[in-house]
Amino acid sequence: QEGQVLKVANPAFNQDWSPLRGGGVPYRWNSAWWASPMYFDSEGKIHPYVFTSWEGSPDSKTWTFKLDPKATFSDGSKITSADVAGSWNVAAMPGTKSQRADQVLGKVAGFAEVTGGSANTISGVATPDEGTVVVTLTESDPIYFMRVANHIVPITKASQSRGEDGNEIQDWFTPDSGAVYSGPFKLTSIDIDGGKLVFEPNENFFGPKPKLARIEITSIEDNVTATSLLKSGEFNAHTELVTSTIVQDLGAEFASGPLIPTSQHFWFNSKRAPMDDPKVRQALIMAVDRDGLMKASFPDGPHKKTDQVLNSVPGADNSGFEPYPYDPEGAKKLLAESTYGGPERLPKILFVGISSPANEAAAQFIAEQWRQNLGITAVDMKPQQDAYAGPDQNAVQIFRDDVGTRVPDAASYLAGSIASTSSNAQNKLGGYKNDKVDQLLAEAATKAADDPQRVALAQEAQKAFRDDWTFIPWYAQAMSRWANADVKGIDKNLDWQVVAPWEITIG
Amino acid sequence: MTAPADNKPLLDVRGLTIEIDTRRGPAVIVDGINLTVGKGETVGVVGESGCGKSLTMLSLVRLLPNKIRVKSGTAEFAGRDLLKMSKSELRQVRGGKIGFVFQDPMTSLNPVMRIGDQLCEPLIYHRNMSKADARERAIELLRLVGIPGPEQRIEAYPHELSGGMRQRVMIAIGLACDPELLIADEPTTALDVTIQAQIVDLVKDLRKKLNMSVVWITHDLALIAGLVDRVAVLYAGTVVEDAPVNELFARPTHPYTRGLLASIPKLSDERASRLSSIGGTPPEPGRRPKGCPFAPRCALAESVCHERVPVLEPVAGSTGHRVACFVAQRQMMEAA
Amino acid sequence: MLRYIATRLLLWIPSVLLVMLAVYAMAYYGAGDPIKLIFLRAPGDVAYNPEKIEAIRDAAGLNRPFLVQFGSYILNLLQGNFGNSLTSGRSVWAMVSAAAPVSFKLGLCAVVLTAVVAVPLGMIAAMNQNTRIDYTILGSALFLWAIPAYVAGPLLMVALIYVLPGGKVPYGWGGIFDVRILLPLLVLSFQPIALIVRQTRAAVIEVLSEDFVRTARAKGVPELVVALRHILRPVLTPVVTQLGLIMITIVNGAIFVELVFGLPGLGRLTVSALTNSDYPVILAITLIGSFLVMLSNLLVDVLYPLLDPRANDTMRSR
Amino acid sequence: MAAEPLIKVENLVKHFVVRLGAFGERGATVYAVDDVNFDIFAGETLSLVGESGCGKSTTGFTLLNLQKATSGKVLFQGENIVSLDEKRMRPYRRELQIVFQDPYSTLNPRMTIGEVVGEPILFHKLATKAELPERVSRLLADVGLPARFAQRYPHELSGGQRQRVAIARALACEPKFIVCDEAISALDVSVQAQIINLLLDLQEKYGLTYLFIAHDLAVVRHISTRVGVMYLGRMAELASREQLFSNPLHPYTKALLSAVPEADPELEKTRQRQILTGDVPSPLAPPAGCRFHTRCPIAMDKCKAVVPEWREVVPGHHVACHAVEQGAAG
Amino acid sequence: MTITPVILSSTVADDEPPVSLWRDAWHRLLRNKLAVAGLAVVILLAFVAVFGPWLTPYDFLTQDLNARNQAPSLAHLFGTDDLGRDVFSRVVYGTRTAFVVAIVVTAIAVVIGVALGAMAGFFGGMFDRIVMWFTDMTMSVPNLLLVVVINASLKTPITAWMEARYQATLNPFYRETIWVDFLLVFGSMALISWPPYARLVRAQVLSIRGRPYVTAARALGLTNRLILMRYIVPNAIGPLIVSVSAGLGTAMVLESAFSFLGVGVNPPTPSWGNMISDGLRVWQHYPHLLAAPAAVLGLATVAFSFLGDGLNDALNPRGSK
Ligand SMILES: Nc1ncnc2c1ncn2[C@@H]1O[C@H](COP(=O)(O)OP(=O)(O)OP(=O)(O)O)[C@@H](O)[C@H]1O
Ligand SMILES: Nc1ncnc2c1ncn2[C@@H]1O[C@H](COP(=O)(O)OP(=O)(O)OP(=O)(O)O)[C@@H](O)[C@H]1O
Ligand SMILES: [Mg+2]
Ligand SMILES: [Mg+2]
Repeated sequence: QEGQVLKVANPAFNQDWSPLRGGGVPYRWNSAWWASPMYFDSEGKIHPYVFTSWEGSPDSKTWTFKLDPKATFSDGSKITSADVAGSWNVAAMPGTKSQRADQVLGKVAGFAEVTGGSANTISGVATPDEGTVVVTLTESDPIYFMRVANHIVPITKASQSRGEDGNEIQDWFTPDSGAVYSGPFKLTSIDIDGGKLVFEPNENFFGPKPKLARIEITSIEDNVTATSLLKSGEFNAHTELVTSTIVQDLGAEFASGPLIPTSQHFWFNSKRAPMDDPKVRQALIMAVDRDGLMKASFPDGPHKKTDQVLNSVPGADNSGFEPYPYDPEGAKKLLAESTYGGPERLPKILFVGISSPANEAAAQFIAEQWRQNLGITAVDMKPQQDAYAGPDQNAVQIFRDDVGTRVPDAASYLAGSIASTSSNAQNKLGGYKNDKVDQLLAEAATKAADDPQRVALAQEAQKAFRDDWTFIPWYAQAMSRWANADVKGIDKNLDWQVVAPWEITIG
Repeated sequence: MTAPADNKPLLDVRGLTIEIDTRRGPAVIVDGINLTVGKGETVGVVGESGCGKSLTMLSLVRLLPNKIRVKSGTAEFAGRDLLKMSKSELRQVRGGKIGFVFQDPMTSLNPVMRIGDQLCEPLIYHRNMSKADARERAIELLRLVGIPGPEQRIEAYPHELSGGMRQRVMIAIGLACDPELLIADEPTTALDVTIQAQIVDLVKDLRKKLNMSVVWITHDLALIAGLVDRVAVLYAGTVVEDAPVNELFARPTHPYTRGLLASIPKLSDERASRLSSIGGTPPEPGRRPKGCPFAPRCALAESVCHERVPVLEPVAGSTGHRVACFVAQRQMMEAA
Repeated sequence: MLRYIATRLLLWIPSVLLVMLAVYAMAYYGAGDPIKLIFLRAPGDVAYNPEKIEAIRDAAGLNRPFLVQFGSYILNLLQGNFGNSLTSGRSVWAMVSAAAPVSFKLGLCAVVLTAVVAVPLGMIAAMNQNTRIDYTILGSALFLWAIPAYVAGPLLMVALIYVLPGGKVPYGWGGIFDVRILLPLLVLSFQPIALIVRQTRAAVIEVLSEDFVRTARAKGVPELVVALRHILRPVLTPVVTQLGLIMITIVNGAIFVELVFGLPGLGRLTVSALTNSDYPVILAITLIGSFLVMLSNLLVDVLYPLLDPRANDTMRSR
Repeated sequence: MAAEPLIKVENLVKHFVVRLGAFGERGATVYAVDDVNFDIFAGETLSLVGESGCGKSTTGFTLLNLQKATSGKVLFQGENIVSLDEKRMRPYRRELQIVFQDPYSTLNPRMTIGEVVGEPILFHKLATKAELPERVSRLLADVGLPARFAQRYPHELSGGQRQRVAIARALACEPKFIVCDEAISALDVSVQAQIINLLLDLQEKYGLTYLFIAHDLAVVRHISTRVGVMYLGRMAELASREQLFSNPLHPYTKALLSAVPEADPELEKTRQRQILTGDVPSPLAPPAGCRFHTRCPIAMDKCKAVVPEWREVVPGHHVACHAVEQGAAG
Repeated sequence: MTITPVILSSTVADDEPPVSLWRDAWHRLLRNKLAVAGLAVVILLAFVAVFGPWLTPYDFLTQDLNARNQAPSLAHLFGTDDLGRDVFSRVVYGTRTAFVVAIVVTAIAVVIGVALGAMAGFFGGMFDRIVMWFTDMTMSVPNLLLVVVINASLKTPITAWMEARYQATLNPFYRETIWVDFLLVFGSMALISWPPYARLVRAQVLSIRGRPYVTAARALGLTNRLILMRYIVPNAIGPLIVSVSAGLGTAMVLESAFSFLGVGVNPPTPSWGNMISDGLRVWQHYPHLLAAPAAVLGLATVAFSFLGDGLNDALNPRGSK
């Protein structure tokens, strides 16, 4: 099977392909050209990669990682602990604008100083020798090792990615800059203005030999065009194709994939009238038939309806979360009992984040349910979040957004979505704070990964959150292959990465 | 110069009737005109303003404006009916065999083209001249019609010329290809007498050299007197009198013609004495009276004039003099 | 004439500065914060860390007062430095200088195509007013007119996939002499063609009733020459104006066509810069756009007196 | 003759800059009107005659400030109107009217004749809306057009009819002064006579003043009080009608008069015309000295060099000719 | 002597009504079949825009998830959409949106454009320079940015104000935020779409103001305003009418382009534009979702064009019909 080329359509005209950005569309292809410390497979099992072993101190505050001595960059040079530390340091720099470095390094001592601009290196990362990295955390974290098992901060050659001043070097990752790569493929050409990247196998890759001869990524913003090109076989895969007819267009296989610890909901800003009235919130939730919601938005999958926040992490099943009932009559009564006394005086409700066809369908469905069941007519929906989101914006009642985690762990999932410290709680839930939730999650965080208490506490926290009635649950996200049926070995994991890019074959 | 032997006229218009669409339906503007022009002959056409002179001439080259069309009649030119010619034949005739000088030079010249280019066109398309030759000839033509500084003026736009110059450019265009027939519609109204004389000489000259025939529409009876062989007097879309020029001035027969001649101011007139003019206004197309169209304004009109339409009849006692008037006919007959 | 052109060029400088000030102000006060957007637009698990955002803003100099920022931007600009994109950090000059030629070529080709197709069709229609030819041309033009580019593009694209052997879809940019350009060019020209056909037709009908057309015919000039020399010239003023406007629209961003056919032009860049509030990029695009507007309008204005000598006085400084 | 002229033209100059060459790269100046002086007295008819292109229309235009004069003055009621801008000129517009030489092009193709004629009446509030149709019909009747023509568009008229519409439009303003630029050239003699009668009647009744530009010397002779002869942008001779026709002084005037045709074929055949020979100069490059010298039968050396002075050789008789100066005593 | 009397066309009843250009144009327009058809469609659409919501068989909002994406049938003339809503009802309601957009945007733009363009062309000189300078400047402002910014900065306060009014009065009018969308998005669209009209009109005026009939009008002492209104505009109007009738269609299309960028009419309010952009995503499976709104939009633009071309022909008294 020599000479196979994987042609990928990319839905954005990305101007920035730095692997250190930790987000955006380019991030989805990080595993193709970069190695990570460890990685999860699609079942959520952890695998060594650059790091062959990881070990926490008894208090889980100090972690020691050993590097694979065979690990090399594409020029044959050895991957050393300095490269790991350097990559982490540069990712933490504010100028690098990494979107998720916090998830990997947030608890590492000295990270806040770097990211806040007052230091250049993370003091909590030590490299006692070439093959060892020792990380000191500010608090106990029994699952810290899982947090590095992703491509959020891939391992780059520190001398290339990081400049004298500690900042990322512009365009360091391009072939023109002589960049070396740690992943199975290396970037051989990049035409940002034309929107095209080409990858070829890295002959010095320290893992299995890649089977593809080339990967080509081309920007095709238009979904109809992309669909046509995929259908015609001119392209094989897509970075992320979300259309309402994807199954009809390209087959169920194309969109299929494992569920990942990410879920999508409509979050209520409980600081805003009328959401400040719990009865109104309850009424609004109970007036929505969530089966219908799913039917209106993803009738053919691949996503699954969900009732709760947690999803595809240990403890998500049988969590004890009682689904919100669909009870129009009850809802009506609640609304009448509320301070507003009925739909008439209810302030207008504004949805934001209604930016894709499925979002639109869901929001319209909800609005229509409210109209029919509660008599509410004043509902607005806007696609853009920026003008409304953020701590300083207070005009919005409902945000559509997803929450999730990069580790298969319920406590960290909830910590990132409903704990008062999370960005979700602060920005989308309007500064939501439930002391019980916070306290339960804090306690869970200290438990070991395999401690059943960890899961149980998290489940408790979720139940406590339920009683606040501040979201309309929507769906649990599946990580689609977004590849034609003849593309094999392109399974993706909770890190939204192709698990084993070297396995990809066509036909 | 005598007329050619075969005696067949170059242009023979018979029963030409022109009709216009009005809101109230079609109305006749030109009503069965007969007009012949022999080879080398110059025919003057005079008549009251709005009687259909221009439209008649336009109809000959099939350039009537929208809504106006020839209803019936023939117009044979050198044996071929202009009104039935094919488009390509017609193109050969227009500008080549028949030169045309339009009445309103300002609007008839293309405002966005230099006059030289406009003048070169017939030369290029009928004489197959090269651009340079055509330009030479154009300068020559401008000089012939008396435009000073033709080398420079050839690059002028129409709006940069005086009224008379524009008119002379029109004349030059009409004469460009040495046509067999020149139809000139009030070509010298804007020219001073010296230039007018020059143009008249030029036309006479060409007529002699090329045996060119000319139809000269004008109101300037004085000018006609020295230029044409024959005069047709039009009134309300019909020819009311048709006579050799001397004959017409010596014995104007139709009351309208007489009225016209009487209206000419003489150089010897006193200032501010009232000029005589024909009272009343001519009938409009579609609102013609039943009988002779001139009858309502005619001092001599009798009852028959209001009943029937007179046709052109030879005037007794003269050759080639015809008139369409019951009263005049009778008087002539009585006199004879 | 030269002086006129020079004055226009000189006058353009203050105008473009004003426009840029306005755009800068709009981006600064009106649009979203580009740095915040980087974190807000991403999925929910992205860390929104206010201190970090402030640090980034500080480093990028975005926390300085508005006028200081604008002033330093202009100063840099005067030294030929367009700055870097706030989102990607790339050199704005590199981004824009790659995209502008694509748009420019596209616009030029579309305008030429439009002119070559539409003007003759419009004339033919007018010269056969109210005949079957007229109805056919006008009907087709209206048909094209009724299909907006963003509908025609995808439809044709998909249709071609089924028609062309091997699924060779005309996607991407291969220069102006590449066959792939044909379809986008067509789609881009549909509506302009329709507009110009109608415009030309309307103007020609007007001119046809002028006496000088009659004169031309009386000269026995072939009908084609009558059309080209006598009728076309006076008609061209509105048509050229319209063509200039079309050119501007296309170059300033044939957004849909660029997106659908994957043409890396200014439209695509504009959309991404706008969604990211990446204002150094927006400003650079504005600058180019403004220059183009000025140039195209200047060209059209210089053409007027040639097309219509009676409009001469505009050129004369009084 | 009344002492105070209605209009006083002093050193009026009008030059045009034209562009030559395919792209208008070369410029040239047309000396259309060059230092012209004359007075027009209230109630008189001053006729301007002269070779075509000699600047008569331009004189008319600049006189009324419809084209900006290059220099010089036109005093009307003591005000130099050529220096006025459009706005300050407006009050004078109604009183100073013009009938254009090319009537068709001066008629708005999208206005009916009724509107054309009615517009100034309404605008200058010379009648109420109710009186308007009546007024328009009367004006049309005055110029020999049926009232129904009010509903026609200019393109539906014949050349002569258009010209009469233009006259009616000027008369509609009830002006004091009218420039008649070849106003009756396209009319048949009968209608022409009718119009001339009308003009004379109006003059008599309302003391109208005309600047009458024409080529038909018979008409000029009939209608004018005084006649000016122009040659190539300059005034050659100006005298009372009797003077000019009986005793022309300038050689150009003489040539002009000799060229007048007579409406009599017999006479025409025998008439002796004085043919002008020599180069016809172009206003783009007018000759130095006397502009007529290239064609003048009695040109002297002096004529080639010195511009003849505009002199009143006999009271009321102005002429610009070296030869006349010498012989004026005789 | 034989006299063959020629029968002259008989005199027809006297005294036609007095004509003016506009009345005349109206008559000519009525004789132009295509224009009349266009006019009929426009009137029909206007009627639908006003009374549409009372004419439809279904409510344009009511969803039926059991009847999603149905093909046209007797029950649903244009089928149903992805939420099971009746497309016919939505198209009918969308007429309102389309009309308000088309008319508001075009009207504002044309008024500004014609006024400035005509004056610039007519007065020339410094005034022309300034206006054209200003026009060029306006054309240089990125349209999208302006619309996005206006939308982002003004919409929230206005909506908030309207909501406050509602709370105070309970007048449902203040809940129709669609007006805010129109006001802002299309107001700002209009503010940037006048320059083409200005340039077009100026070009026409430049060529017309040198014509002798304008000089003649000046000689009559007419005011500049009158000259502009009666001499220049009527003669310059041909290309403008074409452009305006095109602009009406363009505005409708632009509206959908803006909903693509998220600043247009927000769901669930239907507009032809957002229905088309939704339909485009699924047209290969549910062609009716694209065909219905696109056909109506097409019909409307064609109708405007017929009317425009017809009007243009009609306003030319020298025209052939
Ligand atoms: N397009 C038209 N529509 C309606 N009537 C017209 C049209 N053209 C000419 N007429 C009318 O037809 C008649 C004849 O016009 P024509 O131009 O032939 O007159 P003419 O004899 O040349 O007059 P003149 O000496 O004044 O030029 C006139 O009464 C005129 O009003
Ligand atoms: N707009 C213009 N641009 C350039 N030259 C012009 C312009 N108008 C007139 N001229 C020139 O000025 C000169 C005088 O023209 P004018 O129209 O005054 O002549 P005129 O005496 O009225 O002649 P005619 O009797 O032929 O009408 C001519 O040479 C003419 O070419
Ligand atoms: Mg005529
Ligand atoms: Mg003149």
